[in-house]
Amino acid sequence: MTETIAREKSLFEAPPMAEQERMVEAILFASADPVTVAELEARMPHGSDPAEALVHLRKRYEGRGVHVVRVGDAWAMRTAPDLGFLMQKETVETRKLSRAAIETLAIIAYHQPCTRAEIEEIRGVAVSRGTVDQLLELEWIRFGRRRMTPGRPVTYVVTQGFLDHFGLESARDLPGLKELRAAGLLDNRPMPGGALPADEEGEAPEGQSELFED
Amino acid sequence: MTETIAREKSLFEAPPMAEQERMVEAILFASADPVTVAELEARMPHGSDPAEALVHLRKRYEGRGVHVVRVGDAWAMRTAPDLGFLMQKETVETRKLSRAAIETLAIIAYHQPCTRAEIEEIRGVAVSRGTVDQLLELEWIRFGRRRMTPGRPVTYVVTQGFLDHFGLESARDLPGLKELRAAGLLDNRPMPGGALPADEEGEAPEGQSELFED
Amino acid sequence: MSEADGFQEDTVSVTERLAAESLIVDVDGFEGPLDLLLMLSRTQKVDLRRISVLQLAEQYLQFVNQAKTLRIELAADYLVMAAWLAFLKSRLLLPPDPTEEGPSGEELAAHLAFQLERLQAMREAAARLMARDQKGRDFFVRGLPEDVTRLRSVSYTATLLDLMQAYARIRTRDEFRPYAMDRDHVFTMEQALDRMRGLIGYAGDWTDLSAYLPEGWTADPGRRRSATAATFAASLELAKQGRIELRQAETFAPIAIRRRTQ
Repeated sequence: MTETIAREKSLFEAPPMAEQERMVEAILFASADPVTVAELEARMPHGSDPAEALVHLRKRYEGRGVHVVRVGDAWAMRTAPDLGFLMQKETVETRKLSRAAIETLAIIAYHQPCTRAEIEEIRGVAVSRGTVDQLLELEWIRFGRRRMTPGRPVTYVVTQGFLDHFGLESARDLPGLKELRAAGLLDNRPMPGGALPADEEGEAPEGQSELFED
Repeated sequence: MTETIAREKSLFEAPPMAEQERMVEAILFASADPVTVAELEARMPHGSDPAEALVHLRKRYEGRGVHVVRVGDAWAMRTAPDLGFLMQKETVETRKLSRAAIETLAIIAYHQPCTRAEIEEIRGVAVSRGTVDQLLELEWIRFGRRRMTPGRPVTYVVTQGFLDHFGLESARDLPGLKELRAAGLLDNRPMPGGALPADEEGEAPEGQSELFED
Repeated sequence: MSEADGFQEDTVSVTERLAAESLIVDVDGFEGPLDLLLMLSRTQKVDLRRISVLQLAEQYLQFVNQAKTLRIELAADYLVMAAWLAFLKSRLLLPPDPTEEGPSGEELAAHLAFQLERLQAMREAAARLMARDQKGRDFFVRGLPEDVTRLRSVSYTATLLDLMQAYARIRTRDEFRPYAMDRDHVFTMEQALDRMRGLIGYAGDWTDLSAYLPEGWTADPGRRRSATAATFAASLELAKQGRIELRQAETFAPIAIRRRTQ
């Protein structure tokens, strides 16, 4: 008898606020969509006050890794915005530079400062904007001084980043045609071992010395 | 220069523990599946100690509407089981498992790694293909290492998904496991003389002690 | 939990019916002989460890006999079990024969009791497992999981070698000729054949093969090698056609040819 009464009473008496807070917490956590106060009320035991429970819950999560946020007239739990970086997984993919890009880069390295027209003249084909942009983005080339010729074309030079990447002290250390030939690089075969004879004579490809003036 | 040093230092100095706790909270919160400590470590800043942060976090959520639970070597956040009644909306209707499937699952869990012949010996009947398939499909069991006995039979073990579904920290926490083992009911006792009920294996499954050893 | 309940209800109803009808022949309700034995053992109302296997064997055999009188076909494994239990019964009843090999009746009975106890234990474990709080029923996962977004960044690589080869390629484009087109130093067998066909008419006597090498192909070793090989191959071809004869005094000696006279 007393048991029945107790049970009936509990049916109509709202659970303590701490318990209501737990309930709101669990519902917000498990719901796929934001939940309105009315919906919370419908799901919680009779007499519950989800609005008040939300105030407590919101306070409890202040400064935590998860926040209680209002979405329109509903409520949801979300990870703290400053921790968004944890939700990202970075994958780095290495790709070989395209032939056009590497050729353009080589020409700039050997002939800097070098205009686009000069690159095109040496390669014998037009240089696409994307190729130059890619090299700029990789920070392997940068803009040099404008050429003092009609049209004042921009020039490109290689960067410190380029030298670092290729393990060069300066672009002058690049082997000249003679060394390339001696190293067998002028054959259309892959180079065995990759060993290059050091450029003892310091012979620069033609025109390079004047071009490296600055 | 000093700026570079400061930046590098921050790259290699772990954030304060309170901050690490927030990070673990955010990651576990965002994921429906358990997250391993190794995965946490990979996603958090260099030098972080997610294992310690988990200890703090778990304590923080004690008695809340949402708990931090251990699932094998991974961690997850789950609503408190006593609040399940609020969640009719989220309840997923699971396919009713046959009695054969439930028994087979229990036998695998308590005897793992367990061969089909062992399951059949315990149940006294052939295991239908559908039963094992159903458990594999639910991702509650998976293939373990082959038994090094003639015929090299495949073995079955329970998965992290199984532990997650039944709220078990590890297979060691299976209800009544200790008592069953103490009573010798998990021993593989071959039929004396090797007569009758299928005992093709005739060898004790050494794997089990391995798995349950602490 | 619900499964376990259902299962419990099943067993209760079967037990009740067993009690009511003393024995029912409902093989479909059992999962094999071991299941049936476990069911029958319940009528003894004792701990499985203290069960009378002899009594159980008799119950089982009685069950099988009844099934026979009712012309119910029993699955083979039920009959195998019946045969084995009959054997076990005889072992348990007869005094042990010291000359006989193999396990004693007591050992076999103990094992059967163990099997029954183990099956019972696994059933209880299964019921306890299903009675646990379950995901999606009693506790729940995050309703709105935030997927980890994958940032894909591409890092381009090029080696110094790539760079230099690229430059060399550009600067030497004019010199470059694909190898396959480079036939400057190759004298083909067809060429040699053409040449020799025109000449053998005059080769009435033995003549050294080297005399047939084309002009301009003897100085450079590479050219000479190619011309020699082609001319030799051509001479073999002509010999095969029966137009010339070949002769060599000894190994590595000069080869001589002459026109074949019919």
